[in-house]
Amino acid sequence: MNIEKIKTSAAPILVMTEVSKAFPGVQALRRVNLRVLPGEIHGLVGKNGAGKTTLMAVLMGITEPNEGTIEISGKVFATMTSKEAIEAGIAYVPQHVAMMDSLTVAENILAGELPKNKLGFVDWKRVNQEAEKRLEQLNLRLDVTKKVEGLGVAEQTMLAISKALFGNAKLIILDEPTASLSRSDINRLFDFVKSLRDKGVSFVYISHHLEEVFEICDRVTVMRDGRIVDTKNVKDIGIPELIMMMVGEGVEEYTRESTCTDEIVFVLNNLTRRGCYEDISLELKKGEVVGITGLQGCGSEQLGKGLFGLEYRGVGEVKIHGEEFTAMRPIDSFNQGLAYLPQDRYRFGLVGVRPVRENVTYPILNRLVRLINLINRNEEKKIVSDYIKGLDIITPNQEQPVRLLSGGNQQKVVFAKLASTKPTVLILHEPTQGVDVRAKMDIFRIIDELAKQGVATVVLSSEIRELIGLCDRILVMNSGKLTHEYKKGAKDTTPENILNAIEGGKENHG
Amino acid sequence: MDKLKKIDWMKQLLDNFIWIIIAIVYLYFASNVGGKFVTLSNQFNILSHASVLGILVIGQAIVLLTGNFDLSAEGVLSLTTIFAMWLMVVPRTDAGGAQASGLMLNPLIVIPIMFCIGILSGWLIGMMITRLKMNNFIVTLAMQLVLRGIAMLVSGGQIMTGSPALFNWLGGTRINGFPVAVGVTLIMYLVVNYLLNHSKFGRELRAVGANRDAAQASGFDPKKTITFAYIISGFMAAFAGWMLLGRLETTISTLGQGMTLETVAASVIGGVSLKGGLGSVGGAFAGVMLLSIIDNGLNLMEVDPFWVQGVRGMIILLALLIEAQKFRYKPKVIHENNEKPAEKVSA
Amino acid sequence: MKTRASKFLAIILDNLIWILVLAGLVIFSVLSPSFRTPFNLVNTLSRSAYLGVLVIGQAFAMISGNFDLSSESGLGLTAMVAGLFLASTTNGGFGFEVSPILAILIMIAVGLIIGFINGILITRMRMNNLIVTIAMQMILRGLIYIISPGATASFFPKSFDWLGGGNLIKIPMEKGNLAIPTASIFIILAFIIAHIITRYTQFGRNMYAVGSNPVAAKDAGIETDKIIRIVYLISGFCMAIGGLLIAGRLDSATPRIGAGLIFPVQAAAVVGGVSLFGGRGTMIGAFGGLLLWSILDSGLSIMEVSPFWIEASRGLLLLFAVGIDAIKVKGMHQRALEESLATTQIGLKDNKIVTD
Amino acid sequence: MKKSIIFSVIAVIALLAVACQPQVVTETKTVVETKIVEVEKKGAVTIGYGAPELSGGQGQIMNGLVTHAEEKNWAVVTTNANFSAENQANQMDYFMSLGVDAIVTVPVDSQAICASVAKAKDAGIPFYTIDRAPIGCEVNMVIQSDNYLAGKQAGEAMVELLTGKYGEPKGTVLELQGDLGQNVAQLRGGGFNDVMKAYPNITVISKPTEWSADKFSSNTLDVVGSTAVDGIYMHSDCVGTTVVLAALEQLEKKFKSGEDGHIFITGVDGCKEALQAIRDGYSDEASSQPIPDFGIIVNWIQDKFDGKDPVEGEIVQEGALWSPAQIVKSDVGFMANLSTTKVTSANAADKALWGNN
Repeated sequence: MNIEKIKTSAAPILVMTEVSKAFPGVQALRRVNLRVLPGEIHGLVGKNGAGKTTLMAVLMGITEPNEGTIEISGKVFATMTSKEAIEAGIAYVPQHVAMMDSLTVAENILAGELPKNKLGFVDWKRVNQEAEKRLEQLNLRLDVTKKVEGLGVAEQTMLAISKALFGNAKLIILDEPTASLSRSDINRLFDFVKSLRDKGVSFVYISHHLEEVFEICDRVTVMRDGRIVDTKNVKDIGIPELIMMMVGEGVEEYTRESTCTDEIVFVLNNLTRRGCYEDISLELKKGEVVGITGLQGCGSEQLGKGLFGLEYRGVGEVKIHGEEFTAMRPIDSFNQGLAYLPQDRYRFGLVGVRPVRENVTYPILNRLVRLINLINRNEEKKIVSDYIKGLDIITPNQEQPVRLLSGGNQQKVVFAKLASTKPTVLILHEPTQGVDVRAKMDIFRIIDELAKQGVATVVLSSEIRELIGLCDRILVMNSGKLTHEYKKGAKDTTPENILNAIEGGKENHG
Repeated sequence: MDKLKKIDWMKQLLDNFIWIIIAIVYLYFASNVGGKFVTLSNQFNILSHASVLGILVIGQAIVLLTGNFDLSAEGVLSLTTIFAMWLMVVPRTDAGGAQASGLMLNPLIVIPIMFCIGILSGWLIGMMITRLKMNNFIVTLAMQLVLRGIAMLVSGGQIMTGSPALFNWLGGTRINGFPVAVGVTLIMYLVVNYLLNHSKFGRELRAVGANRDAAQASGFDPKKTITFAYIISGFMAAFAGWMLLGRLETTISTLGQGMTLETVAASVIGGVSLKGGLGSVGGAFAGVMLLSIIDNGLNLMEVDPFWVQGVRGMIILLALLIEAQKFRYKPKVIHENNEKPAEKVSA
Repeated sequence: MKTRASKFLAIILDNLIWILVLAGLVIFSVLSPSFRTPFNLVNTLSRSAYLGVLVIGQAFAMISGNFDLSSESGLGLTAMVAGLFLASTTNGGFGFEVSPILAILIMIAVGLIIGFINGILITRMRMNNLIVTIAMQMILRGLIYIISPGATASFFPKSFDWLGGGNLIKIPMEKGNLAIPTASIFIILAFIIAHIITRYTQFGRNMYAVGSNPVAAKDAGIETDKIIRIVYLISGFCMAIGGLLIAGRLDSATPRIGAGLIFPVQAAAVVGGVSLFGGRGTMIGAFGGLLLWSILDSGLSIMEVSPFWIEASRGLLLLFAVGIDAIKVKGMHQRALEESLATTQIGLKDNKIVTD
Repeated sequence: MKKSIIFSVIAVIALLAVACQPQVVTETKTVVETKIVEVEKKGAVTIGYGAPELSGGQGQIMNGLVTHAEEKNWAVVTTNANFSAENQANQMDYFMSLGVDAIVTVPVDSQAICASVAKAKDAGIPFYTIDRAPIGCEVNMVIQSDNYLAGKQAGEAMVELLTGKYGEPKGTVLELQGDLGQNVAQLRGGGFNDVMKAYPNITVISKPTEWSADKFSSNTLDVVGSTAVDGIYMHSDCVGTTVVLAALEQLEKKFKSGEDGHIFITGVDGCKEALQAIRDGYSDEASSQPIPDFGIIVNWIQDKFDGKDPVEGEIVQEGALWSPAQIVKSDVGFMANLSTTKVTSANAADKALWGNN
């Protein structure tokens, strides 16, 4: 407690007051208040879509808040450009590192501030020395003359972190920094971060790995549905408490009757892809809904894409209705009865500028085509209007470009598209991400409806509470392996246990 | 909803500004050039100028819909005409002209060969772009150079004259004053426009152009689509070659220089987006008409011909500007959930 | 194994240009005695000096991930403007007969204006750089015909021609004396300066950063748009210098000057290893591209290869270059993937490594 | 980085090494080699010929020169600038590096050629232009057909025809000009329009075509399609004839002479197509150039080698179509203007006309 007092007495380096941000159809941030003190490592936790990323985007000046103010070490901003943010001393190490691949490590480190000789020309000797010197402090050994494109993922991430650390930043945002680091790298990083903390640098540390949060953070703020639930001193709480805050009270409680039959329709047998997943074995019954959850980068995303044929699938056996599933391209997957709902619907789900009608019927055009591949418009219109009614998609008409619909309705359009292919197996990746509460409920109903029709569904999601309501089984994926299984209704099927399993996975594979 | 209507109207304006411009320009010339301009035969001239470019534009627009460029068309046009002549015409005795093959093939055989050349080059380009992931702009630019080079080799850089009447039927003949070429072009546009709006391929084109990843995830094969688009473009170029050669009865390897850019311009003016996925072949034709009217009008006004190219360039740039603005204009999104951010925040 | 092979390939590909240059030199020297005359060799560069300057401009644009296809007309326009100001009315000028210095300043001003407009349209109006510069190419060519109109302006003061057509020194040789053209020395200097700018100045490196990854560049606090605008200004400047060289060389400015030059410019840059994908390539490489181009040019013409073959071969060379570029980038992705997978512990029983 | 620098250095060194080689003919047996060897053995003359392009008459101009030169058993090295003044400048350099004894060229651009002329003067190589004269610099000699005369002939013919039609010289004439950047086009236009000036009732509509077939066509379609035109005069009937006739046919205005609605056609060059059209009665006049005869330049080149200069005055050669020709000393050097032949239905079949063989 007294520590708390001391900290608060010091002037906070960052104060965000009443910050709100709305995206089409989603209220991403709702009156967020956040204070970060100098010389603290401030954990920021919450499920996907809880608003962490948006909050940080606002802080970085990438997205403008609708309301609220940001105060950085005394300077108050209503809105700010990313340049201003950087000048104010904020540095961001993103989840997906953006680097200048074709340039050397040294240049990436010193980009924009290369040491020059008295003639004002870049002094390459000093560039490399300087870069090496800086990496030394991090006791990180890299060949600074190597091009970044020649580095591995782990090295690139560490380089990105180092870059931010070098940027004379006062407040460094680490977004899932350890996602692709080995345990020893993590320790090195943490030591360095702590040493900087003691020098007075502040960090915002975003992570799904709660035990890491407890390992390194001084205080932790929990977000849910775009709100700040609470900010606690880590000494005062434990993992279960934190998890309860993350998962929240049963706001969006939903449960469904199992429609699981005992006819096996979908079989995975030791499916393995280097660097992504291994020995994935799974049997799905007609009408069964199975959830797969895990940390980011646990391999579930690649599993979904691999099965659908958007990426390389790896080796192993896949069967639908006992027949070998050979599809290598999405179109074949559709034809062989497997449909996939991508997480990033703007990139993979929808053709934004084209109307709802076209988006729904893309995969089934072959069925609608009459002589010399002319499309039967009437039949098409009928199918689409059926889905618009059935899924109650809110759109002025069929010709509305989908990018003008709200998030929820866009998602429904994607569902309509998938459903129209009459799939045997449906793979849903974060189906409720970026949609509002009401649309969520609709989507659950749609999934239930499809299951009733006998579709075997796999839900890849980090929304544990939703999964519990939705799924007959929940599988936990850790570093590419399925490690735990929780049955519907079993008494050990609780958010806490599942989250522990997810966390627990970390030590098993370190 | 009322708002929505306004937005649509705004969009309509942006999409169809071309027709308004055409009207204005036409009236301007009609009033300033006077009688000469509005004669029936001159209307036919405007159309017949538009016909060759128009055919090329069909191909260009289709490629643009997939979000790519095709700068090779004029090369195809020149090569096909030269090669056709080489196959058809009687070899000359004097040293002045180009030497023909002496095969003196029947046009009915030659025309399909022309189409094959166009299709082949289209296929090659498609392969280079989709398989080797080469930059479409540069590939097609280089292809243009190669094709012209071959055309020069075949013709020795010479003018080739005297294509047979049967061959000239498409480009040359007029049925009581009305050029066959124009008729064919118009029909072509009606058909292609209908097909692109009602066929699966049309959907594919636009889907791939607008969002390649989503198109793939929706079960299309972007590589195939793009390649096929280029094949069509190649075919159209060959067809245009047939038409132009029919009109001139003469060809030279430099034939059609600068046409490709006009086709891009015409398409863009006609509302085809350079980012792919939006626009229609019909609109593109409007673009062609505009250019053709301007050429003809300025020509009859006895404007210094050197101005014509400059004026063209300005018009094209204007079109591009408007196109760019079209993408900046963000229509409003419908919110069906008007929940207040404030409500049910736990204090 | 596979990795090492692809690395080796990469090294070869990176220096391919110099291998080609040497090969070209040797082959033509063996085949044609008139190719290896000192006179021809010293002129090889001066002939393509104006091309070289455009290559520099193009390389700047491409390194920053853009294109400038307007340069060929830009060169024509600047040359024509200078011509009109320099030449007497009888020789197709305005008859101002201004001093060469002033004329050169005017050219540079014109070039900068062109570059400025390109830059604004691309960064402020967010227009496609390819299409903007192509349209600009048409407009400028039109402009040339409008101002000239259609006629040639010629007969400039010797001092104006000195850079493009003059000689620096004359070395007495047994058979007449060997004159070293100013242009051939100038172009080498120009490339050295360009190399210094791209390699040793903050701006140059920022340019690479922008071309390599605009997002990362922004994160590093680099004003990408500003960089691009400056790049186009430089390209405009190069047009003017190119115009100066060619006008001096011909001692006149014809309306057709530079038409179709964009092909060799692109080819030389790309063959020299400047990537179409931005962020890759050096001025030295581009210089190699220029060398190769002019060697082929003079070699083939001296050996009386049909000009039509030369035309076709240019196109093929360009295709070849673009192909190599594509392969390079592909191989780069492959290597990166292999290295990232090398560390993984997961799914080792799957030994396939697939890039998309 | 480093590697490429090293490489580049190597390349440059190689370049110098090659440059410093003594310039002797090695024994490697390639086409070029042998050719030059034998030329030198014969101790004969090598001429460099630079064609601006090879379409239409240019091919024949080249052949004419080559044949004349071979009669003297000289070697001719030919190049083609392909419409580009820059290329031509380069090719002139090649000739000088080849060390030819004389350069004959058809300038792409009459003014731009002067830079090369100056260089040749420094290198002490005599410089001749045929078919087109330079503007603004002096060469050893120019042989060209009298383009002004050609235009004049076409103009006079047009006047006759119009008078024949209306009884008095009046009407509208479409002039399809060439590339106004070249003095050829200027002269052909000048000769024609000077004739026309005398007849105020004749209106001339002039359209530049830069010699492009497409523009010949579109201009004909536009003008003839929209205004009543009595005659067409084209600066080059090589490019124009078929195109214009095709255009007229499309406008349904293609009639033989004598039929009413016939549009009079006159032109310069006298290409195969033009003569054919005259024989068929679609065209009326062509001012035929003595294209193959430009080759007679070799005689004066020979004189030059013998140290003789051309003499001013009229030269006549029996039976030659180009005769009589005027040799005049002009500011661009000695100029031999070979007269053009006025071809009408009367003499269109004459075998002596270059278009007929």
